[in-house]
Amino acid sequence: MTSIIKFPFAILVTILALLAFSQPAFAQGADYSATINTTLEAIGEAASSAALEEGASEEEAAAAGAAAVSQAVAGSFGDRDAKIFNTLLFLIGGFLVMWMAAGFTMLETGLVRKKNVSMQALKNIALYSIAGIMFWLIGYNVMYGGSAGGFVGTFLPYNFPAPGADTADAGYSTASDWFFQMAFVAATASIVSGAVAERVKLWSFLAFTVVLTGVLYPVTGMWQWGGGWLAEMGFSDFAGSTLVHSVGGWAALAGVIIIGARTGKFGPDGAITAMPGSSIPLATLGMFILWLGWFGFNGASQLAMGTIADIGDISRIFANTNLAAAAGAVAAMIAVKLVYKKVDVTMVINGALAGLVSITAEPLTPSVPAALFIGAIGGVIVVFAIPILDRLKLDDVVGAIPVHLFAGIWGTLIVPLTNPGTSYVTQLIGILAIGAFTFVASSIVWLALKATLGVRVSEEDESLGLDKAEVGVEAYPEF
Amino acid sequence: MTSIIKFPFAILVTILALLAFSQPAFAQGADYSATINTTLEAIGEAASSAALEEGASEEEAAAAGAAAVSQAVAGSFGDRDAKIFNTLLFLIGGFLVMWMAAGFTMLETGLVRKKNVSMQALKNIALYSIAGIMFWLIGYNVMYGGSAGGFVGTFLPYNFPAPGADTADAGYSTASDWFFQMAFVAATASIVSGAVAERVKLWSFLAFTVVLTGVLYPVTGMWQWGGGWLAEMGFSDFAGSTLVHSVGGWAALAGVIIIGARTGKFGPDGAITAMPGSSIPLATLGMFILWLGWFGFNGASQLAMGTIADIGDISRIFANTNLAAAAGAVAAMIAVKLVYKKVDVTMVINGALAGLVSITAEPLTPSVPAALFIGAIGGVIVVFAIPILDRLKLDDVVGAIPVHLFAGIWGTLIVPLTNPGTSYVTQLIGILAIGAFTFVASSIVWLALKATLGVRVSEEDESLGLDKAEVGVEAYPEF
Amino acid sequence: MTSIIKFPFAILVTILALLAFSQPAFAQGADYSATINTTLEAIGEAASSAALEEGASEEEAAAAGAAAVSQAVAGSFGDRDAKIFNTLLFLIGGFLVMWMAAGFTMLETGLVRKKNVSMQALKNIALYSIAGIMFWLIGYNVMYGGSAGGFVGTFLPYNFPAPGADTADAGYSTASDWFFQMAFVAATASIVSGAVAERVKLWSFLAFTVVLTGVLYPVTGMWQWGGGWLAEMGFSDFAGSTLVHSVGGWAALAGVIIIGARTGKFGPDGAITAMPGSSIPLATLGMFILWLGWFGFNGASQLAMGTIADIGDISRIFANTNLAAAAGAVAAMIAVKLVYKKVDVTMVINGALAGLVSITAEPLTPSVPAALFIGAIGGVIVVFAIPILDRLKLDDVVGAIPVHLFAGIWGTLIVPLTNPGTSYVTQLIGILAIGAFTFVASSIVWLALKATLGVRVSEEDESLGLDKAEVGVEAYPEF
Amino acid sequence: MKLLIAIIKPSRLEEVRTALTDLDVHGMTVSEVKGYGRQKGHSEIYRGAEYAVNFLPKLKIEIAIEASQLAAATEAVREAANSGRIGDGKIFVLDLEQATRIRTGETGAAAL
Amino acid sequence: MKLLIAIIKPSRLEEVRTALTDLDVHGMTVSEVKGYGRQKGHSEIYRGAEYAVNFLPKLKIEIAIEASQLAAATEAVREAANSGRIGDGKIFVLDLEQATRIRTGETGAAAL
Amino acid sequence: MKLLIAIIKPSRLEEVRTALTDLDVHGMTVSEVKGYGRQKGHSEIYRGAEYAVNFLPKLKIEIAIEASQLAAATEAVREAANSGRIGDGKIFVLDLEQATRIRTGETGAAAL
Ligand SMILES: Nc1ncnc2c1ncn2[C@@H]1O[C@H](COP(=O)(O)OP(=O)(O)O)[C@@H](O)[C@H]1O
Ligand SMILES: Nc1ncnc2c1ncn2[C@@H]1O[C@H](COP(=O)(O)OP(=O)(O)O)[C@@H](O)[C@H]1O
Ligand SMILES: Nc1ncnc2c1ncn2[C@@H]1O[C@H](COP(=O)(O)OP(=O)(O)O)[C@@H](O)[C@H]1O
Repeated sequence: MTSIIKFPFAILVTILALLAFSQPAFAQGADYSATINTTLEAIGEAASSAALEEGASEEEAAAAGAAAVSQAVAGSFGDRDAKIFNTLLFLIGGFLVMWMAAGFTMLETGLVRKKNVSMQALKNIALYSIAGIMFWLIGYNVMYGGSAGGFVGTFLPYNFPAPGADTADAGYSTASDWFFQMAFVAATASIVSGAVAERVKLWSFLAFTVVLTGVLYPVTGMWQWGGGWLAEMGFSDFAGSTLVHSVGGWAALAGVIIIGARTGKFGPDGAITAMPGSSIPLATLGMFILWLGWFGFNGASQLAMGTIADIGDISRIFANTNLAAAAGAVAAMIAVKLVYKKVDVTMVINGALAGLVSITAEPLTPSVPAALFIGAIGGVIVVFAIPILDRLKLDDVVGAIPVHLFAGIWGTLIVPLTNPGTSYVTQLIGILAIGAFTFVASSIVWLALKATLGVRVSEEDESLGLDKAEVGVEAYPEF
Repeated sequence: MTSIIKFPFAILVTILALLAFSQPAFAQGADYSATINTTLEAIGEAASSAALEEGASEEEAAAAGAAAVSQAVAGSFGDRDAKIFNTLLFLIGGFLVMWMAAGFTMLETGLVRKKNVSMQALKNIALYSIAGIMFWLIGYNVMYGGSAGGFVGTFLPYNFPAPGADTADAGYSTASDWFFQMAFVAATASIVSGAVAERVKLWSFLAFTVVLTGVLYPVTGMWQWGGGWLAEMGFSDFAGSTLVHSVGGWAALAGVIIIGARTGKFGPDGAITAMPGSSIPLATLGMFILWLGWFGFNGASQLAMGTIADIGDISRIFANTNLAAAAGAVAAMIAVKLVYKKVDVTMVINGALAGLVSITAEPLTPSVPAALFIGAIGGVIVVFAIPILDRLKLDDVVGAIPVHLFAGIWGTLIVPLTNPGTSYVTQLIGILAIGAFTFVASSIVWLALKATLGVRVSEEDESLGLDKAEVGVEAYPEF
Repeated sequence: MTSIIKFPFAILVTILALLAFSQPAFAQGADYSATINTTLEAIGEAASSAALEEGASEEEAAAAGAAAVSQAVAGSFGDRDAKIFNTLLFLIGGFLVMWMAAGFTMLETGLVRKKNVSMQALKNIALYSIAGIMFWLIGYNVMYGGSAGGFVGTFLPYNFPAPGADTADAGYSTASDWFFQMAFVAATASIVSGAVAERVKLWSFLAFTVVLTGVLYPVTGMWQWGGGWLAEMGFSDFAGSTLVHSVGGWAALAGVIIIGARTGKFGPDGAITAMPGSSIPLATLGMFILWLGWFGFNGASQLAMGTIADIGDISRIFANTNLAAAAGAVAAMIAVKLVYKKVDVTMVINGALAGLVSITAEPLTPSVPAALFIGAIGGVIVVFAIPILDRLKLDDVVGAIPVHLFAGIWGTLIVPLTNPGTSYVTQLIGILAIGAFTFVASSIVWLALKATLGVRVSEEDESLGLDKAEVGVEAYPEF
Repeated sequence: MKLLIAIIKPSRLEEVRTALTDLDVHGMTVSEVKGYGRQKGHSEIYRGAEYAVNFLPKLKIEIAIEASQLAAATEAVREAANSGRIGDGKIFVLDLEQATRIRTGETGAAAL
Repeated sequence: MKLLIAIIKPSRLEEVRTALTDLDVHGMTVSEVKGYGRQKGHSEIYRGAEYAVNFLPKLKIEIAIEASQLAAATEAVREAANSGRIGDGKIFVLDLEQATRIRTGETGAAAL
Repeated sequence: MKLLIAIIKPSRLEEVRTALTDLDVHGMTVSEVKGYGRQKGHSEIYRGAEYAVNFLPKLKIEIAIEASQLAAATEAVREAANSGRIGDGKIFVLDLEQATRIRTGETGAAAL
């Protein structure tokens, strides 16, 4: 029936085509036009019928049909697909960064002593959970709900569009962005957890985590990624050498100072007691998990993969991230060998992680040799920084401060080497501003906790081990 | 040459354009139309030449050309891309759910005693392998090869299209769907494995796995996801709180009852012997793996990501899934602290998992507060259910029944709170029907095994440990 | 304003439409055409304005507009999206294969004795790092920088396009391909690491890794995947049963022979000392990580997912890969049970891995029964090969030679069973050529190292354990 | 005073502890050991290679008691640890010259 | 010669070792043990089930010394291990009939 | 009866076991210990901090034998455990007052 009514139109098209094409091409040309029209008509009719069935008026149906045809012809699936790709990037990147929570847990349970392993596991589960809840409750809006050039967003919960209602006008779906950003916050809290391990009180640590993930991280995050004053000034921190890693490092440093060292760590006459970690394989596993997760951390910080240029950049970021980590590991290995003769594997683990932190501020612009250089310096930094911290009687159990704070500063400072749009001065201002805020604010929170809940367990509990004292479950029970 | 023959057509188009556009727009308009035609012609010619080269007749070639043009104009790359996206969703979701096999393995090897760890590893490798083979051999067709409103599919192996021949008419490739669904079956079998650990006979357990993954799970799966009678009745279970988790839980409960408790677990005067797990870090790792895998479990159960609405929903599911788990962990942590003073980390692990199971029946419609509520109740359920099971002398080694059965029921029951298209009565019917079938059928299988192979190892082997008795390899050998 | 000037055109279109459609369809048809034109015009104008703003001449602007319209109409987002999909495949596949580095680490740390665990972790971190650096420095160009039918590429570093500059002309972004290929090289080095564990000198092993990943693997890789002489001859190795696994196996075999067995492994009268691995759960975790990574290994070796046919094939590869592994595990389990009565889980782990290696040469063409058959034979091979190697006094700590070399040969040889485009003779030639080259070249390198650095630690260090002797950190320190 | 050293099967610890508590012996020290005697080890297979498991896991219990309690304690341990199967273990008795409680400095029977 | 067996709290090892070194006692053997005495265990909760932790971790130190050193060594250990809290441990002394250094075959005091 | 306690290097266990079996001594108990004597520990570096490893891993072997076997057993252990290097260990001999086989209740030499 419909083929009959289309007849006159087909005739017209055929005549036009006859004028335009030679015989073989003609046959095809004619067919093409007819097919195009048939197809477009079908699309339009399908859309308008669907609209009618859903109870739309005739006009609305006609509009829906027109929109569908327009979308088809204008190739706007390109736009649809770009938005899907962008969202997919956040989801994949997000689950990779979420997986880093397991990486920190393995790294830290491997590097604390046997008697504090269950506690370290518990703290990491709890902090990841709290980070998610707090970043929904206020964090996201503190970070992204502010005005351009500002200092802080709004203290409101964050809402996602209703099911089926997300139109991805920002270029990606709302919830995928939240998910991806949330995983970053959790990483920051994990950094603190490792540094203050083996003596901090469980509930004080969790209280600190609430403030860190709900307020401290989001505030400095707002300054840059939330479009605040640092962003306006031209500070550059691609995936968070400073915004994530140094922030975690500063908060950890404040904690380490205020909580104090583990009992027995530093002897009276400058003696340092080594307190070897309980499981090297788990620490190594943790490092590999973090390394894997970092592809999400840096790669998805490109924030878009709906164009060939974007996914090309993501690929470049993957390669640079991997090579900086490799350089960090190799450089640390060589430095340890030269300085200490034996190759302490925990230093190499820290070296790889420092390589990763170093490249995070700018994983895109460096050439491969530059990425190798940036990562290698990061690796060397930790080898020398770890004993220095010890000499300063700062007891950082897993090396979080050298890896995340020092390498984070290094990575942020060196951005202008490869990224011409940045300046060393602005980088320094950003580092100092974020460092000062986070260190001071963290110190206040730690001191407030010290004055109220108390921040460290009793000496007896510490010597017994937190697993027995606070968790009640030994990590590796014997007979 | 071809530019010459298009001349008359271009003239006509130019005239039409002259009427329609002002001068600057005209030039472009004219170019556009010509370009469009050139492009379409090239596409059509390329397709028909290709067809000719492959030995097609002239008519076939013309048809191929027409189809290519039609596809191009109608934006059917949108359709192609949607199908690729859908398939990709299944593949990514599938490998994430496959990875849950490692999660269950770590959780269970961490929670059994040292002397049964190798056996638990062996059983998990074997069950994942068997689940794959059985779900190909009959399971998939038992589940998806039935008729609408029916009770069971066909008992036939499943075939994939030949290489290159899959046209994804269902919206996704056939094998990707199989792969994704297969990983779910394996999860069900893992649930049983944890509950009956430390005393079940290896080969009896494997025999049960064969029936569970080949028949039991697929049958109740057919009722709902296979389009059977429950689906027609309006039962709702988005990603399987009931179809996967409760089914595993019921099968485990039947096993726990029929196999009996571990020797020494329950003393004569109501005394309960704690049998602490061998490795808290591995149990924690298992939980994180499961948490990660759950993004595939729930997210890819959206079954499509080829539209902005679909990927927006997947994003929402990711966020809700994560937050329900977080709430489960935090709620369990607080409940444990209040009830027992020390914070047993294994309870918190179970709490997070219960949060995940609870949200699985409906991860899309809940708002964030609702998701937090649903997950938190799940977390609290396990804290109270675990000692109750002990008092009932039901010996569930890893807490599989509270986590998967109880939280699974809770999650399924609460769906109507946020999903208006569902009813509490229908949810209850579904829970009861699936529970009754699975519990009865599982009991029959366990009893049959008890009467033939025997279901539990000798008391001597149990006291020696299954690793020495049946595996011959200690998990952590000493000097 | 623009709506006014489009008026005459709309009238013409309306008249044509009047001739063609009945009333309700007419309204829609008319709208469609107008919408199409409006949309196309907008696209064209946007592109040309953009070009003008960037300082292009009017002609260039017009051309840009025309190109944009042409792209929209011709659906060339299909092309863009295909390239994004292909690149995404490499990135996802790449991170999954990268993750295999953790799998090998866990497998190997689990299967060596407690006193050598830290060393095994260290070696695996170092080899992954070195593989990345060497494959950038020369490896990639040795492998892919040669001419068709040739024997070796060029010894030059590899460069990626500048940020934003990758146009993915090859169908995918340059760096994504490098990343994916790099992860394969690392896998090869991991294979060697496991076989020669517990007695090889750290720095000699690393020196061997430099040559293996920079030269040996890339050279034989060039012959096939680099388009060299084997490829021209018709050799077929889809994802590297021979190119990756056997190459690793041959290099390992040379090492095992030249380095010699662990002290005490083989007694004077043919006695074999069992040296049980330190952690079965970690070995099992390693297997699951490898299994997961293999979906990237085989799946992404399809090299494209921008068409429905490609992603359909990838899905098929996922299913076949999974089922071959399952068959390998189950077959090994049954074989071990029949031969040895107890079910040694380390044999089942090796069986699953052998199933994976076996299907790697051709994961696409086999039907499910064929995939099961190929995997099962692989699983059986290891069960019998492991004790045979022992009898030959070849001390392969983790079973790397049976799993990767023997099953790799089997998988490559059996390709013609399901892939009609291949021949047994050519497969054999490829296996022999690559084997001969790798074995001889590896032997030369090992012998050179033996003559210079020395390849094994002192007997005292071996008995003390490499952790204490060379790493200085015990894996599981006690009080 | 005497030092009673019992080598027992790991699964019997609870029984032995209870039996001694009933006897008013309120202290003991336990360690994990491996051993063999009449109950020889057996052979196991690991990755296809047969190997002798010469040593089986046992617990060693050390109990310092007054000489007067010796007979009763020996008997109590024997009964509690006896499963009637080979490998049940041994009880060795040494003379204990001196005992001191670290905290208080008490010595002799008072220190036990 | 005497064999001095001390059961101490794990955290006191370093102090004891130093104290003995100061006394010119240059050898000892340590093992991980669990025990109870006056210091009873306590109850813990695991997955909601209360259970008794009867044994607490201790270290056992064995030191072979000449009889003449006994008093001084006992006192040194006692002082170093004493935290004044319950569970500090015990010192047992056995008569050591014979001692041999494996490497040289020296016996008696020369072997210590 | 005598209780022979040998502290040996872990790698020498098999040799010692074989030597004793050849002497018709068919029982022993082994535990993991750490110790030092002439062979002092050494210093290691962990994360840049030097620390003393005072204790080295050894095995402690306890063998209950008839007095008549003492000389032969001591010699056998000495030979089997002797690598000629520092740290080879010690053999201590205590008087064993009484031995009981738990399973049968046999005492004295019959219980060994
Ligand atoms: N002569 C011995 N010296 C030291 N310990 C011994 C001796 N004989 C047996 N034991 C210890 O006693 C344990 C049980 O001895 P066994 O002879 O197997 O049991 P049974 O007395 O029931 O025959 C052994 O595993 C070993 O630890
Ligand atoms: N009668 C005993 N026999 C063997 N070991 C004992 C005895 N009494 C105590 N011990 C060991 O000494 C440790 C400390 O003893 P305890 O009585 O708790 O301390 P305190 O002497 O301070 O009261 C115990 O854990 C146990 O290992
Ligand atoms: N005085 C002692 N008391 C107890 N154990 C000792 C004593 N001296 C040595 N040992 C044990 O014997 C082991 C070997 O002793 P050492 O003196 O190092 O060897 P050598 O006899 O070859 O010089 C030590 O590690 C320690 O366990």
